[in-house]
Amino acid sequence: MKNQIPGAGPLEPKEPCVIKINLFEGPMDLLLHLIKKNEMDIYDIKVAAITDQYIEYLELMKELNLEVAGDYLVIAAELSLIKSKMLLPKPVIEEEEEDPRAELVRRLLEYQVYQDAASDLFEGEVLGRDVFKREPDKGDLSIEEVELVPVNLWSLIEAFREFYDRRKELWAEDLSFITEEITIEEKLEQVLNKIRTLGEIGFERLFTECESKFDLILTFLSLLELARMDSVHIVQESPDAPMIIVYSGENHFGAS
Amino acid sequence: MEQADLKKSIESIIFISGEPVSVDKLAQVFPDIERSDIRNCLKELLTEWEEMGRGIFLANVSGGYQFRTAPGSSNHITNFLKRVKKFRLSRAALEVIAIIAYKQPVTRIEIESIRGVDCSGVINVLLERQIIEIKGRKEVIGKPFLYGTTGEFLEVFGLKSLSDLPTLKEIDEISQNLETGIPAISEEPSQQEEPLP
Amino acid sequence: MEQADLKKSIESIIFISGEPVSVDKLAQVFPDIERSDIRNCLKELLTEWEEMGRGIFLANVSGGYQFRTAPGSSNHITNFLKRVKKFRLSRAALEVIAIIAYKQPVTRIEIESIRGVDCSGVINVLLERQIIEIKGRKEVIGKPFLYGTTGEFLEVFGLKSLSDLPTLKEIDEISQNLETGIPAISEEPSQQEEPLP
Repeated sequence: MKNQIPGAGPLEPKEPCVIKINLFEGPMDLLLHLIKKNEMDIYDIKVAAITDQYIEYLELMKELNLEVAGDYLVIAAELSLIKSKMLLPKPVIEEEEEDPRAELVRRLLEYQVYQDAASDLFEGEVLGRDVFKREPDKGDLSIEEVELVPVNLWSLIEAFREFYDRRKELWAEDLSFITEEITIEEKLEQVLNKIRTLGEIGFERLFTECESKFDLILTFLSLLELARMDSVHIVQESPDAPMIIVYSGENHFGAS
Repeated sequence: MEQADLKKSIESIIFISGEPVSVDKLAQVFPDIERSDIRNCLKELLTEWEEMGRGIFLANVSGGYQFRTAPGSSNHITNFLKRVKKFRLSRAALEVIAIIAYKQPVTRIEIESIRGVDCSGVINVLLERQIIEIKGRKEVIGKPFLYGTTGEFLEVFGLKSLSDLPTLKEIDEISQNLETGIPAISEEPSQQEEPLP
Repeated sequence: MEQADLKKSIESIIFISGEPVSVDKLAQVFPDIERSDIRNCLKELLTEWEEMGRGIFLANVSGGYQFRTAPGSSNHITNFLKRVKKFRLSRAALEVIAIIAYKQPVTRIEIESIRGVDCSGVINVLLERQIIEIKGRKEVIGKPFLYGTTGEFLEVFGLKSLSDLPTLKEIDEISQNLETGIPAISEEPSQQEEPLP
């Protein structure tokens, strides 16, 4: 049974690397698979047997150097707990005590409902697979804009992202890997401290000091956030002059 | 305008658009024509195109009308477009789509608690492909984003509107089953299991 | 393949293409079919579409075949296309909106120095559409206008208030996810792509 993982295929034994693989769509999927394979009634799961098989499967995944996501371990722990509850002698006091399996069964059934819905969705005529639409004629629609995008919040974020990417190339070659983990909050403090110490700093200079793309993004995000919080002001002396970031004298950041 | 001319113009517009064209949009293009007349035209067009059985048909999807290729030719079309079934959605993506479609607006955490796994990667891909979108924020701690499906979702899966989704098996019914279906744990659980040989 | 099926498939392909499709191209898509048969199909299709007299017809142009809108509807089509244009925002506009949303109140010069290009055109369009408005003047030389977002902005982007805007941390998370490129859509397990020893 151990060798029957569908799709796992032959693995080179000398490969030490950890491979992430989607044999199952997660622990719920694996559980449903085991229940079906054992031809169990979902309302009456033999928890002991299923738990053993589930853990056996995880062991196998580890043996094969497959990455076992933490999500699988959470369910393993739940299963073990249910298994032990099932073994406890039932107290006679309460008549209608819930089956320890009930919660898990409910979740499995709910998951199954959506799995079924997903395959139903995919059975119909799917655009781009079964039927195709015609792209609007570029000649007809190119009235003024080069690129048209529908309006939603996502597009706004997306616009921001591309904007970073463009600036990034101007300011920093992607020379270095991330050598240190730094959070946006830490970066924000760093940027604020730098501006506070100097009193003011040129917009471009702030970014030319960035060492990596990651750093650049964080710095930019920090700057936007500081501007939004009024901790800094971005000013110019004249339309042609470079932008200057000026410390506003207020530290709203410290409050949170 | 003659009914026949109106129908022809509507066809032309739907053809040009590519995207589904709603009755509202058509009403703006033909301000002198009653909405009910436009609706009638569209109804007739749907039937006519179906009966003609050509390589193109008129579909009523995502709150609008759109010309699409007839289902039978998909192999030749992918061949023509020189791509191998470009449309690929993983099972994970489909599951997330299904959950969002039925439970919207829904947070990432809610989706993950159903699927039992992290879904942030899948959600980002679906956002990028504009099959789902951010609908707002939930008024709970952390104010997480609420996700919902887009018009693109309806278009891809050929649905007129969300009410066109097949009805889901009721979860309540399931709980009902559970209470009656699961026998309380008896002192001798072996009875419910396979008889001993 | 049946003649009728071939005709349907050819129609689908010409419809999808947009550009005129040549006999050569069709011959590539249908390698098992004689060119003469393809030519016959096309000839019949030309006649059939002409006789049907719909809002779309098949045209033989510049060495290929292309679906086009029937001549009579051109006024309505331009009318329709104008409206499409009205409901879209360009990427440039979105960038300006984004900058204004996060940095407001902000002057034109500030926006331009971030984007590195002249934005006066975009700003005027956004003012006209009432997505942004003039909030006051900045107390610097020249006293430039300060711009901010309007209620219309919130409406267009489906936000309850400005505090609903994604925080920078959230944007950052999304950016990171997008940059690493999520393999969620792929169905094959990664090992299959590894070369055999």
